[in-house]
Amino acid sequence: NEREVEFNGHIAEGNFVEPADWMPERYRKTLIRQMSQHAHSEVVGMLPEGNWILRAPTLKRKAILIAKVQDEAGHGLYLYSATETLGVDRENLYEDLLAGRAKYSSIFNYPTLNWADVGVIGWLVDGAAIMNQVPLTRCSYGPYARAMVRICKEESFHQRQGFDLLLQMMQGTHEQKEMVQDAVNRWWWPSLMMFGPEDKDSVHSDESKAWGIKRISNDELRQSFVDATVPQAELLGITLPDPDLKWDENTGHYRFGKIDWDEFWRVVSGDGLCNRDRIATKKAAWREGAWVREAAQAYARNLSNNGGKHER
Amino acid sequence: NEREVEFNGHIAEGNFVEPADWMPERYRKTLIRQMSQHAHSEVVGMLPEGNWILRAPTLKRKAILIAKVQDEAGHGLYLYSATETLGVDRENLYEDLLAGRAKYSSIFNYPTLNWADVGVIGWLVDGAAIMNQVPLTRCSYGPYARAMVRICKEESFHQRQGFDLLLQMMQGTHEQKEMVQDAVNRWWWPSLMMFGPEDKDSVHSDESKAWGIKRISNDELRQSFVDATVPQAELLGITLPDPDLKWDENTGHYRFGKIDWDEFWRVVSGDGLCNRDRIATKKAAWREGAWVREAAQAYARNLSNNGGKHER
Amino acid sequence: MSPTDSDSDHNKELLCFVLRLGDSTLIASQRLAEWAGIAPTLEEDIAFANVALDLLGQARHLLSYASQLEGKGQSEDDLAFLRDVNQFYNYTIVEIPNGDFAQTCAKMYLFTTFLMLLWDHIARGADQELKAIAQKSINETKYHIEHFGGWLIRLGNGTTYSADRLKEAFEYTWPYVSEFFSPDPCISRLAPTIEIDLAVVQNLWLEEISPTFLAAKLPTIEISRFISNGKIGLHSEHLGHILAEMQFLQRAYPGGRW
Amino acid sequence: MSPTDSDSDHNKELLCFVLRLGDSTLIASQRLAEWAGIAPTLEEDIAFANVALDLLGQARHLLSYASQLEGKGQSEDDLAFLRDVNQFYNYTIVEIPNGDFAQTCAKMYLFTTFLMLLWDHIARGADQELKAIAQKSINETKYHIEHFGGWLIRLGNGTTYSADRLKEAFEYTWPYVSEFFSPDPCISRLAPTIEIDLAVVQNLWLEEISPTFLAAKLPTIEISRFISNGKIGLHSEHLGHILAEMQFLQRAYPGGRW
Repeated sequence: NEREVEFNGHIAEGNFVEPADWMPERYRKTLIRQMSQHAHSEVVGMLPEGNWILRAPTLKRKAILIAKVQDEAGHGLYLYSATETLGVDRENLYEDLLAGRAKYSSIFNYPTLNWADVGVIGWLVDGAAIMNQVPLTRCSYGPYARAMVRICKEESFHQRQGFDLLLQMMQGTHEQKEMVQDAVNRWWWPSLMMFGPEDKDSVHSDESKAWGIKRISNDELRQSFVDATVPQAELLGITLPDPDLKWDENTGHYRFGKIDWDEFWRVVSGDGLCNRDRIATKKAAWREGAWVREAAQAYARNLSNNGGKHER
Repeated sequence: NEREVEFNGHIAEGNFVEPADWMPERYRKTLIRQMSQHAHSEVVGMLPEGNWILRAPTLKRKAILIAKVQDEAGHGLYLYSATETLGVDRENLYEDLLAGRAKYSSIFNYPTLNWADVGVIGWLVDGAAIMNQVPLTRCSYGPYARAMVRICKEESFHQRQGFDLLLQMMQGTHEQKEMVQDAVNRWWWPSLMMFGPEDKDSVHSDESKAWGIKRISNDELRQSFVDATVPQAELLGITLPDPDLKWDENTGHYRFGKIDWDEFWRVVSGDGLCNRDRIATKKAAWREGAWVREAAQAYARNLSNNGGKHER
Repeated sequence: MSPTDSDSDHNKELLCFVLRLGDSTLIASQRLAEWAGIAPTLEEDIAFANVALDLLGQARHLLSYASQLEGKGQSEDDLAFLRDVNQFYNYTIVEIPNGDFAQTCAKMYLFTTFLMLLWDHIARGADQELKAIAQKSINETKYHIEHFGGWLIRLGNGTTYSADRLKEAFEYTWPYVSEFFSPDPCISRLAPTIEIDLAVVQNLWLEEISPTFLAAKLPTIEISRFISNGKIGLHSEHLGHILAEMQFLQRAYPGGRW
Repeated sequence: MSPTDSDSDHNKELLCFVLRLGDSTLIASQRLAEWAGIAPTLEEDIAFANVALDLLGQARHLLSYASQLEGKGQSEDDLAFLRDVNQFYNYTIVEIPNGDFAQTCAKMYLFTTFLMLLWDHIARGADQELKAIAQKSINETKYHIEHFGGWLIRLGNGTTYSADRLKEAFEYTWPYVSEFFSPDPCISRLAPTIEIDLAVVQNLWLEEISPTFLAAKLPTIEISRFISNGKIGLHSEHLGHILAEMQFLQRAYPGGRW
């Protein structure tokens, strides 16, 4: 296929693909899947952190957390909009999520159980997300790449705030330090799983690489994350829950223990502690908001029928 | 009317009227109104105290409070049953309550705002209720009188528990003593209002007295309550919020200040702080329980149609 | 009375007023934040968070100022997290349950339109600190009014169902409005620093809401005889539950660094 | 290992088990008490309060015994009101939301039928203190099973609507059952004092519930792959909210007399 060859050449030269450009159907499908999944993750990700807004321990932290959850809604919105440039409809995408036909990041199927979880999500989860997403700022699809630039900037900000929260707590009482350690114990391994299966078990990757959608492999990203995070953990004064974690002089990387891929697949396939609750919460909200959305649509219709004036 | 004369004579001799006996229509109506109002009060009364079950400060107090709220449901049940002996249907009576056609004791339209309120309700509100109800154990209508015997026994028990709760708190921290005083400040005057309008403004009373439904006047009951309560307040070490309260050597009673009857009427007529919430809570519960009651009825019907066996 | 006494008396009234505003904005923000992640649309998730943040920002300024007036070395957090129900002075309307979307919009509209009039008066007053807070808050509050008022109009002119929900929401929230205008020793003693005549404010407020009510097809109702009293520390049963959740960490882990 | 070490190790396992039971009955009671005054009938208000009281009574015996085993001079109240989420060891099923009446009955039926089997085993065990608690609790639990089981049958054979609600309730609550039978270091180390073989218990339990499931027209389902872990202190997000409310007074007013 000549067009496809040309398309691949265009990408290989480092050019962006824009919505009006011709693209192979599989490229489009792959992007829709990945981008909408990313959008869903932002939207579901509001719940575990939202769970602590009402209990934030200071007004400043409450403000930071509300702003963060708001940013996530914003990211969801850009990403849905960017996905819509590929000729799909946001509402349909969202209904795929609610019906269990679309995935979101499995990390949000773990519960937030103490206040330090909010910090650890910023530090580790957002940290891993950034590691995954920075390469996407050079992704071949223009709207996605541009959304990623903005999102990565905000995510770094969130990561620093999370780290700062933990740093504060580590200077606090004995109980607070225990909270931080407890949160790290629970989130460390799931964060490593955020990079997806090991390269040997990973599907989609080759084609995505060729298209510039996926530039760095899961295992490479995971290794970079570990290398970047271990010194931060030392700075914090917490212990990462991996007895096999150690510096390897030869490779210049940290070696780490075996990931429990059974757990990964169990959570991905719907049996994580919060999968049911997350979707149930979003479904209930969507159902209970239906009459509001209908009213807004009806109002907009009436308004345009009446030339911009509502009846009195 | 000969029957009525005979009826009045029967009562005057101190006899009970039983459900099968002939009775004047007004006697029946008066009793239905008073008894169902009493039942409604028990049932609405579960809410202000129920508001603290989940926050009770010790497991022992939590158990006492659950048991008390359960007793109130039990009282509601006896009283509805006793009222049904007058040829009315409990469900209709209850719907009168929900529709705002029937009253309940106005005292339950005040909010419970701190834990000491639970003690003060036991001490003052149950105390006033007992004062009102003990004469009813000698009421001319048998089923009502007998229900009252049992209820008064349990109410005295509740009153002692309430007083004990306050006594404990008064031996506690400064903040706890302040809570008790705050609660007493809020509940004292409404408790005095529980005896109803002053005798000069009271309707129904004369006929009720003749029928042995109301044996002692509002003002007399109120005075007895004040006389009984002031020494208890001293024992507790709290101040009753009435600068005019003082012992009167001549009458052998405590004199007390002017009751704010405007407030009384405002609350009676629906504008107390909790009137709306109380009825809204009960309405929502009744509405949300409808399918359960229907299911139970359908099941009972099926069962009797199938000779006691449900289909498999 | 010595000048110092009079100063400290005035401080007391001002403190009461500043706490009233601080607590009202704080609890309104806390209630709005209950919507996090479950609003009817993503846009509304963002908008509600926006308003919650603005109100929280106002609350922080106000509570910081209150702690300064109080002069006991308490922080904004001490005031937010270590007072119990009867030491909160918010208007009751901000503590009542969110209910559905219509009820939330209704109570927020009623509250923010009133708040705006207070900011206006404060901005013309002589207390410099409070004036600065008011000036910053006026634009925010304008946006809040527009946002919630816009929803009232949309719901009132949307579907029959939404119009009904809106009417129900008003039946529930409206009675709490009378507290805005009921006799208020704290406000009446603010003069001459800040002059607020509640009878005038009531009229201004009724004028302010009237076009929106008309556009939302809401009946104009008389100020209710029902009077709530959160502003003097006598609350509904709802506030205790809000505080139990909001204050948990500070209560459970005293002396922590957050 | 010296005899004393072994004793203290055994104590630790026993403590873990007693806390598990104490926390499970406590939280189950707390959740049931949320129904106070709002059950579908007055009779059910009474019945739910009854069960809540029984469970609370059991919890008090168990937590008192736990504090004795712990030997740190803590009271039942210290254990109930001063531990945070990760120190609670209840089965997750008791902390999930009540939902509607069907969901409450479903989770309570699933929990109490399992609890009964634990009581049975404890009653045949060698720990005298726990044995006494079990013997007292067995009759209570029998009544609870009958009560909630009776409702399952009524709802399953009532109206189409009630049967649907019941099925939905089971879809939501059933996955939490697998925690009863998942590997359990605490239970496995109780032998020989108390011998509980969870594989046996699982079969007994499935037999126990099967006639009621049949009568309630509920499909028999396989034990889910989903595994919650409240019993080892890893909870759902719900427990934190329960504790914030439950512990408020003790946290806010330390050193009080109640």
